Amino acid sequence: MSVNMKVNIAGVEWNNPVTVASGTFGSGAEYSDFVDLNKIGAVTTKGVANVPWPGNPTPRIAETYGGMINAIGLQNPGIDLFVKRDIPFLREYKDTKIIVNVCGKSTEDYCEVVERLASEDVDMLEINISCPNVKEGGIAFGQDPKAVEAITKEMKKRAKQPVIMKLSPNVTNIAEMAKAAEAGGADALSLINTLTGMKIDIHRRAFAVANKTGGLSGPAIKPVAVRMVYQVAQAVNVPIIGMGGIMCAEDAIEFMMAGANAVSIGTANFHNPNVTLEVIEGMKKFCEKNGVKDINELVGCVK
Amino acid sequence: MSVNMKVNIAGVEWNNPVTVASGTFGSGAEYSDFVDLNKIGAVTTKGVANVPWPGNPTPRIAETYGGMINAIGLQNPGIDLFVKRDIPFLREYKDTKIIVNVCGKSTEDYCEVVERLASEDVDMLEINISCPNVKEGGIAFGQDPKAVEAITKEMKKRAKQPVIMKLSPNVTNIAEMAKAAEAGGADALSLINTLTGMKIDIHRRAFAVANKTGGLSGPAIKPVAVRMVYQVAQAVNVPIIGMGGIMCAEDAIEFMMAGANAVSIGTANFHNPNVTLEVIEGMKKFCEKNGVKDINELVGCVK
Amino acid sequence: MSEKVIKVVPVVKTEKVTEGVFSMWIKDKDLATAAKAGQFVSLYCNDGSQLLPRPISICEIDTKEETLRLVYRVVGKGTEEFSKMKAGDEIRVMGPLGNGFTLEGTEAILIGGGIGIPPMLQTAKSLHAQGVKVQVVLGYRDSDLFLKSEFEPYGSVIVSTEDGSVGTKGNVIDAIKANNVSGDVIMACGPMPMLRGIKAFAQENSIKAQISLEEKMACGIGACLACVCKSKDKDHHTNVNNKRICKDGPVFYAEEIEI
Amino acid sequence: MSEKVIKVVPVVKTEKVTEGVFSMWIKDKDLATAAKAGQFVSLYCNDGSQLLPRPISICEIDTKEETLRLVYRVVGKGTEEFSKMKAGDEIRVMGPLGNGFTLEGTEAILIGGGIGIPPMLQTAKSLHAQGVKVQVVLGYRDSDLFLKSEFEPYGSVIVSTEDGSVGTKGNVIDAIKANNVSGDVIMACGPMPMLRGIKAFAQENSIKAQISLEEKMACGIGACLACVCKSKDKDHHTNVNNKRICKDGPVFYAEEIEI
Repeated sequence: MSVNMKVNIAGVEWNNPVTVASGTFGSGAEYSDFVDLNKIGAVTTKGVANVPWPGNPTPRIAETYGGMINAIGLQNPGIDLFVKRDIPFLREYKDTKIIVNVCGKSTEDYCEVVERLASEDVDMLEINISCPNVKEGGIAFGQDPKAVEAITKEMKKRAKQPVIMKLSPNVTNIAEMAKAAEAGGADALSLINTLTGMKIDIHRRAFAVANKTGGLSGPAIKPVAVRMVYQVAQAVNVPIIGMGGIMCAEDAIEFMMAGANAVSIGTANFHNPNVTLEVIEGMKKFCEKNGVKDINELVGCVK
Repeated sequence: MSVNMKVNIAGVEWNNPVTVASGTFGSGAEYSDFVDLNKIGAVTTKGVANVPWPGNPTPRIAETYGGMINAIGLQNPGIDLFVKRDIPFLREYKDTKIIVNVCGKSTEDYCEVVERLASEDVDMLEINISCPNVKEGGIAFGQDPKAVEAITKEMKKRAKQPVIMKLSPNVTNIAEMAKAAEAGGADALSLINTLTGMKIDIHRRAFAVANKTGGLSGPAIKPVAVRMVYQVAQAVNVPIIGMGGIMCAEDAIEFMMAGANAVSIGTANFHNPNVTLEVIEGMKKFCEKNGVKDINELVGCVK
Repeated sequence: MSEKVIKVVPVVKTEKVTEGVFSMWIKDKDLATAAKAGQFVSLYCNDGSQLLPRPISICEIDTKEETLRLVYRVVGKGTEEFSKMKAGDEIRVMGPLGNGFTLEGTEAILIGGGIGIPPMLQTAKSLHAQGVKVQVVLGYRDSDLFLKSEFEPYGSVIVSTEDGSVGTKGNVIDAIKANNVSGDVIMACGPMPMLRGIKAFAQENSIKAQISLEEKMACGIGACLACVCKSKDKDHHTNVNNKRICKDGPVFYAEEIEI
Repeated sequence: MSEKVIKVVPVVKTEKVTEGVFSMWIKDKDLATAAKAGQFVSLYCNDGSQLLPRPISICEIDTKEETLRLVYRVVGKGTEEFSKMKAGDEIRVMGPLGNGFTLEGTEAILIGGGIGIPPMLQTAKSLHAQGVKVQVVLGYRDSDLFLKSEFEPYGSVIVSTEDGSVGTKGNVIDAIKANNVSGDVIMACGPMPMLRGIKAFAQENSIKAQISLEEKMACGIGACLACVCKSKDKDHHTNVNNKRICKDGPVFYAEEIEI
């Protein structure tokens, strides 16, 4: 049986519904030793700002039970080097869509990057208003519906590509944030970013990551992510890219059944650099085995 | 070296800082086959309401990666049977404090139970304003600071025992909720209750628990719990009972270093019915090994 | 109650029973001495991602060898882990749990369906040993009649298969009717539709029926209230018509419960 | 770069080196052929609660036997799991990772401290093999001089101990001074205070120094930016004076980095 794996996310057709979570995959170069990037639906890049960011002090990560905490602090080369180096590298992979993750410390920062990308050959923009690890910007934008709507509007005014707003799970009401982004004109939503967490090294009597808190990711948090994807799918009409702890094809299918139109794989890349291709293959096999002719049939099928 | 393990929580002296998370331990009877209840600092009972509650349909639980989801729905025998049967049973264990967890669907429900307990021989009350699995009451009270303050005040007006307010982690700003409870007169706080989660059985295309969503617990969520205990410890001056994924003595120590004055063990009881005593013993050994003469020295030592 | 233990015990033998179904013999004097037909044990996984114990019914009890035989189907990562264990490995186990079948009657009809078949084996042995006439009815999907021959020393055995390849085509009730099986007590374990059918059959024919239920469990000892079933009478624990399968069951008289 | 592999490989031998320190030999042609002194591999745990790979330095490379020897200290659940593995087990490994030591100089001073000692063994072998004079300086806590004798075939070996029980009392720099060790290049691995001391010593004495760093890692291949160190020059990846230890290191010239 042939299975249609193509998905259309806000007018952009991906060859399959799998991308990578921003920050876990760089701009793909390092993983290209293991993975044929042409086979991934889309590559979502590490967040890029208007200027280079040095990120946080080390240690920047800590392992936790079934997951990890990170507080990289969005170290990135800034849009100039990114445009010169990373976009041409990724564009070589003709079958794969490019989603550029955009970060900033102020609305102006975000605007600058989005404007700069307007003339670049990339397919979608993902706006990171939910990073828990930078003092200004990031999550502060993502925890207030009015701020979410306002920044979404600013992005949409300037963007030439479809805009994906990436939502923070560290909120009382995720549906409210999703509706605010939709009201601001978001073309799609991605969720969840990491949950704010902390680990203490009891022997050193110190925080395990230098930033004190960090973002918790991995299969440990998958149930929270699936719940939020479900709640958002009930609340809005824009496509959803679901993520949070996907380790295998079954996990990806679970997100789609909860309402995600596509999925991102993050922490699992650290556990298995080949995981993206294994998930794509596994999803296809699941469809074949269960008589699913089009992967899109699964989207939101559990209500 | 002799280690002082006693802690004083809002005027009540526990022999050690370990209790159990409400709902994981019944009223202790079932676990008394494995554990000498006299050795636990305090037993926190399953939530009790003014009348018997039948709880939710089954399946009520599902295992998740490094944790579990539950949606029991606070099945409980109501305060009458509880007072007649469970309190006398627990009081037999003279060394152990009794914390009665109180649940309700309305402020009046809570008030009725607290008033009923005023004349009973129990040591503390824990007010569950954070259960994600009942439609009315529960978490709705726990996600709005004004509601938290108001219900805390009502409890304090009626309670004859110290009042512990149990906070929900499903909020944007946990410190704000803690301050609201403190403003309402709470004698202590306990956190975290479970994170709202969901699991889908992709083969049956159905929710894994009948209630659709349930409360995620277990070591998977420990980093979120430690972070929130730390944030609350920075924000308020009342004692904190920390919980969320404690599996071993090291985990318990981590919570205390983050700012908890005592800890609760929940899901781990399902993995190992002897875990409470093992944690108490392990905490004592940690203190001996590290020259800690009084366990209270550890509280909030990492800042 | 006080007979429950939790301990790490040796695995003395493992065996593949049929595709996806495995046998494990564990050795422990306390467990083997206390266990009764129809009870279960909780097995704990080694892998840290799976914290909850797996309730597994007891298939056979050998008090002389001090072993329990557990037969289970691989349905997830936990049972898959068990299926890879070998003689000489150790496993953490809690048990025996719940109440078994009440060994009663003079002509018993023992019914097992699918992975509900294993606990009926010890039940057949125990009833046979106390002189009850044992009539076994086993429901299978197809001609893969796992464990069937092991019942034969203890009584008559008839089967139903969904595909009709062996015995009566259909379900266990069809087989009972086709073979005019009669008796004064039914003991059964299997999937819920089968148990519903048995409850109805028992009522129609005024036969006492004991049925064994299953549900997702967490604690396994009656504390967490995950594995309840609806009961006709108020339960003594919560007073709300909810029996705890792990503690008040897993075996109930059919008329006690609503299924 | 394209020499990196990820695969499940056999463990051919394991050994306890000393209290809390273990050796593991893994066999794989690709790994053994590609590996260089000072590189590391990522080992993956079986237990599902631990997802991140453990970076372990390469202690010895045997191209004839196609094995790598990994020597590591048990510091948590992951390394504890490795320490319980036996010959015949399999382990998932990615490598070789990072850049090793540049084999240069005519009179090399090789310095290892604590669990930084293992990677210096292959470095000693490789330098010796290409005719460089090897002078090994090992820093220990006490008289537990693990691996010391294994260095002796490749050059002179002196030690420092914190408790003064053997060799020079103090640290490796004390031992170098006490023994008037001189050379034209230093290669070192060990705890950060030792590396700081070596950087200062090398500058004072105008000796070129290569030092191997460690930091908590996630991906191990330069993508996640967890394991950075401050660098003197702008790094080519992010242009912000942050070198990636896993990819640009773990070995750096001391003057390149700020420690």
